[in-house]
Amino acid sequence: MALPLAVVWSQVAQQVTSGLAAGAIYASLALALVLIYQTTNVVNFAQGEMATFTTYIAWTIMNHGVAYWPAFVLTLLIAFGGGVTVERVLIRPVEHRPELVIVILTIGMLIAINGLTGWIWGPEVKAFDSPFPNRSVIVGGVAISIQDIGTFCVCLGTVVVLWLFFRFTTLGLAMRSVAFNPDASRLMGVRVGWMLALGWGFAAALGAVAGMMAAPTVFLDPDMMLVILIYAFAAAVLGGIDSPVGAVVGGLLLGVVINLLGSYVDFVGQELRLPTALAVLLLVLVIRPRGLFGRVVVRRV
Amino acid sequence: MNRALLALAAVLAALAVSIPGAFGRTLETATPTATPGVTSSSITIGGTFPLSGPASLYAPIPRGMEAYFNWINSRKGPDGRKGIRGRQIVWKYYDDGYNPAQTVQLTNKLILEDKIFADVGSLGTEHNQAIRPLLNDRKIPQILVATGASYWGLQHKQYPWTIGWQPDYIAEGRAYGLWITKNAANAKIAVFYQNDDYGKDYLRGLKIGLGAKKSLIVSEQSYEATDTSYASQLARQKASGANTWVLLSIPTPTVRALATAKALNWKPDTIVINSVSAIDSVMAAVASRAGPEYVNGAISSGYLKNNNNPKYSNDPIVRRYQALLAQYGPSGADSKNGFYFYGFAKAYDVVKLLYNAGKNPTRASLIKATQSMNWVNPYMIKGIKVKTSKTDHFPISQLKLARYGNGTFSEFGPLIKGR
Amino acid sequence: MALLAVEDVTRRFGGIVALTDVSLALEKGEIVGLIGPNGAGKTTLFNLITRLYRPNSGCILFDGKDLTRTPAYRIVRLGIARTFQNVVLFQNMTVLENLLVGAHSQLRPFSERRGRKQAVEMLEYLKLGDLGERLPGGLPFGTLKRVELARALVAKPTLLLLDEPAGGLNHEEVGELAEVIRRLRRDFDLTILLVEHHMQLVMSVCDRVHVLNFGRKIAEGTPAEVQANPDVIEAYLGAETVDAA
Amino acid sequence: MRRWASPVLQGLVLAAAVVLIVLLPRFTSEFRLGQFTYVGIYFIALLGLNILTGYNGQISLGHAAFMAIGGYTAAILILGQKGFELAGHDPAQVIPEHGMRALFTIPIAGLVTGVIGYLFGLPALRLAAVSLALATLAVAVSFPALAKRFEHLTGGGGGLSLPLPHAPFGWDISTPHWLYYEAWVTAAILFVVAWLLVRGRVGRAWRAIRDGEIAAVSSGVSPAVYKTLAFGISAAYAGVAGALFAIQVSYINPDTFPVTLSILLLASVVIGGLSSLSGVIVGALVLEFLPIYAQAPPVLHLNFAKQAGPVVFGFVLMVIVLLVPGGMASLIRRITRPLTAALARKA
Repeated sequence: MALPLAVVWSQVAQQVTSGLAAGAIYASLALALVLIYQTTNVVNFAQGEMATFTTYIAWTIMNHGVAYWPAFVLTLLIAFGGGVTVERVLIRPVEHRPELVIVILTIGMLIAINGLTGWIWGPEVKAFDSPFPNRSVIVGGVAISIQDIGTFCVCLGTVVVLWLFFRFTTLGLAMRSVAFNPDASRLMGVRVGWMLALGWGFAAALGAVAGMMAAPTVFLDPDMMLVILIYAFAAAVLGGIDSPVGAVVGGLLLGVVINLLGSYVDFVGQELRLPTALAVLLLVLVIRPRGLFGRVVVRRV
Repeated sequence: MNRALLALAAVLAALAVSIPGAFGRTLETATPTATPGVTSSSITIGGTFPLSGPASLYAPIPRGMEAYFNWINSRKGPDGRKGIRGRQIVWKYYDDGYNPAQTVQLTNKLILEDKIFADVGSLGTEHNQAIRPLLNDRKIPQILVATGASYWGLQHKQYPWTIGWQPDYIAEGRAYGLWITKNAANAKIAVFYQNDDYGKDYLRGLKIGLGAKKSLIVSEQSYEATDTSYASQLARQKASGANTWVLLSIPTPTVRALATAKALNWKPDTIVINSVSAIDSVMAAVASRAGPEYVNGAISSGYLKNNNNPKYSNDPIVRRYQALLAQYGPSGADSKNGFYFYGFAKAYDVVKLLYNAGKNPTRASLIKATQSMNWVNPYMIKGIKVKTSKTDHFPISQLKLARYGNGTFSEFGPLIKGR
Repeated sequence: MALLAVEDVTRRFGGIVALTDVSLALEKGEIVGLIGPNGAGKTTLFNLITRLYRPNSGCILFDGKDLTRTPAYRIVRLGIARTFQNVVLFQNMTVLENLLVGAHSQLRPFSERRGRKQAVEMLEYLKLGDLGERLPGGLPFGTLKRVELARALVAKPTLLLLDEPAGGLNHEEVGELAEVIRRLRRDFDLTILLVEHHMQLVMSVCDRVHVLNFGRKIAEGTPAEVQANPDVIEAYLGAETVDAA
Repeated sequence: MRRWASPVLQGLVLAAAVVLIVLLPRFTSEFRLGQFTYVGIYFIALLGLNILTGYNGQISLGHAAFMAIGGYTAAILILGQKGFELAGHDPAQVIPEHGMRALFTIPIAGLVTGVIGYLFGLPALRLAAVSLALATLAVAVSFPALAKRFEHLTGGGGGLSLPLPHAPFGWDISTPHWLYYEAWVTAAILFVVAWLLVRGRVGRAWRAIRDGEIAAVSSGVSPAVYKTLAFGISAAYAGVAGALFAIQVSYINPDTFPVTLSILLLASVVIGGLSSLSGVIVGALVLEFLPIYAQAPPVLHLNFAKQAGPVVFGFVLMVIVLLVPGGMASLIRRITRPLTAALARKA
């Protein structure tokens, strides 16, 4: 705190920048959570593990000599198929059961997929390729890594694509209508079941994007998404669990706040920054239960 | 109803797995002798390891030991008999998922159900600490534990049935401190450490080594298991103007930290990496993201031969290790993985100790053997001696510094005495 | 003094005004009807009285006590019990247990036996005697409505709010219902406020009727007076045409 | 479809269970006895979690943290000031002296954890189901960092070693037997307490809130009072379980109550059967035995995949959720119903 002002400001900027980079990853996975929640009202605890699993698939594909972008697209397709399958096989049968039951089911998936990943690919940490170079550009004394810029752009790009999709395509409109009122949609001829499956498919693909964006910096490890999922969950709830924009804002905010807390609040320091951030988050929720961008749900009696 | 039947089948299958064990009584096997775990034809030892979960990286260690014991059991020893003086080694190891509570429970299983003669090489500082009182209470040897905490050797008086193996973290940290004072006298040091006893032991050792030059440390930053990004800490270390960076972290965080520092455009002149993470495959992961030039020249230390180093590719011991692992190890075992090699190195000393425990080994005779270790373990760097005495309870206390380059760590400089 | 006095109550949801300056009063022992087309705000008024909603302005006095600051769960303790338009029973609890929840405010620790006895008596009273151990799922709708009524009654209210008790009942059952409502007043010394679409029922049991339309009170009086009121006829005819469209 | 055939049968089954639990130590090895002690401990934790989740419909992904609070409370009391002084800053030091008798720390641990749980339940009131899951998860995730921060009390990451347990008051009973009975007597008491709570006015209020909060409110049930009460009681159960756990393991550090334990606890409640007190025993058995035997199946002697444990656990969990909606308790009931019905006819 006693540092000269100039130094402090460039450092603050550095902390904010790297916070945004980490936040972009939370945001990507949070988006996936929100997507599933929006269409099916399920919080998918296995989202992170599904992402890890698909990232390992991407790694395997690339290991067989496929270039990055073809492997990327192929992985998205596989993830999409996987998501659709999961919905049709596992989620469909419990669709009408209480929320808790579905939560437990996804927890079962979390445990099983996590174990499976370690079993298939082993626990050794692996490097994961990235289309972005691991260099940085210096802007006003702040080092910004190109990987981070790339991640950030991919994250924002995803949001824009999603927004366009839901706004302007028939399929997107159908999915929104299902989320809003499944019964009415069914009457209007929308195939509700398939829309839900598509929701899972898209979410799985989004998760794969998050995994592939995270892996170059956190490296490939069977547990790489366990903690990120908690951040993503927090981001989604903070932003409003039904708001894609909220998820992104929540993720970025979380990344930045955690960095600033760790660096500039002495009592918190690096060791208490996560608990403190979560406590602040809960406080926000207590004051504003629907999150920052969530819809007001009028309690119907 | 069909679904119920299916479910019933699934559940019965699960119970079939657990119930017979739950209600079965342990039968006495073979002819009992005075010492549990030792029969005329076998000697049972066991340990706990993280085979799944966050630390499953270490899973090859018990498997490497298993391969070595398998070989011992099938070859004819110096006395012309297989195994240890004609006794087959029975090696039991369980997955504690790196949870000390599980370690305690599984160790009870080893003691009460598997009737082990000794607990050998169990992994993890807290995990060994959790089982130390109960093993000592029952006077069961807890030997060659796989952790570098210093108190295995220091607290011999209170816990005479426990002994460590590898050089302790304080000794290793001290070696780095000494090296820095000699080779980079005007260093500005940033330390990045794991916020627990492991990291703090290292840090303490480093400061002991630095001695009066402790003030060279300009930045100390820690990380938690729940951190997904270290950019915040590392940006501050960069801003501190440090040119020497000491990483006291386990493998995955080490890899992340190095890549993140590169991304932040921070290139310290000297990078020191603790031996736990100084693994060629780990460094290769860093090199592929941060570029080999970033990590070339990194300093670490070791006491085992680096089986990956081309220098050792014709070493008869390394060659034999590869052959034995292929023959006796788990299928598909990658001999490049240094943890198998670690397992072999440890198993070598275990066999020595079991042999030295005498014709009719007892737990007391085994512990006595651990107090007079004095031999050269061929898996270790030349010159290092495994040596203990009634007053020295640190089997391995020498190490050598190593430098990273050309994709591998190569030892250099003289042998350093850790204590 | 009126037992219940609603005074100038307004309630908005976002931009929509559900009730505007509504006032009404109930004297002890009265059966009062509350009618109006769909969306007139009848159920909203119930929810305001039972404090599931809080009014934006105005006040609600019960026995001289202002309810607007009373938490919702205390309402029943003050003596107001209700039923719901769509029948809200606890699906995973037996009929008897549903009643025992209804008697929650009456039960003290260790009064379980007495509570059960009263609940069983109430079931007998409403001819539900053999259903105590059944779960609500699968019971006919008319029966469920009576279970819900029983649950409200075991709370020993002085004011009972019935939300469309005749909804979903057949002709014969409705006839029976009128008798039940009158009997309830007599046997339990009740005051009853009744939301209903079934005009015949309203006209036959109510002492007085209030009419709501688009959140405003447009008429009040005896059943005969209200029936003759041109505004009411207009409102209902308008509603009919909307319904028909 | 909800009950055992009759109270008489219910009583008989309960009596049989008690006899089995009392006599078990005669028929089982020392190690098994230890395992059944853990079953008793998990039984208590799961009872508490089932009160919260099964009966009151509130999700908790943080019960391991409540267990940890109970465990640390017991550990700190057992060590006492003198124990800490002897341990100094080196948690691995021998601790020959200690403060309070282990047995007495158990109710205190329950009380402390219960109060903390109750306080946590207050803000939790305002949280919807999803947010509550996050909030409880946040507690579990944050606990290790907090334990490390207050190192002078908790021993930090190195944890606290407790004196090896033994029977108090000079009672002539072997340690494993003592621990077993200590856990199960506590479990029995808490089972009866849970049973009394659940079947009476309080339990009905909990279930009413779970099934329909608005109707419950209109019946005079205060969600605030009963939800926080459920949190408090549930946490107290977890605290007692945590204390017993710490005594049994005689070691505690943040890793002994990991986040995964929270998740496994919730999973076990579902496996046993939500809002079924008898199902809890199945959940406790699964929680104790499945992870250990999944890695070394004693029947099959398959040693090929020691890391398969979590995979097996995950799949069993999914299968049960998918195929047995009411958990194992409902399955058992379904199987035994014809039998009990036949018995009832004869009687």
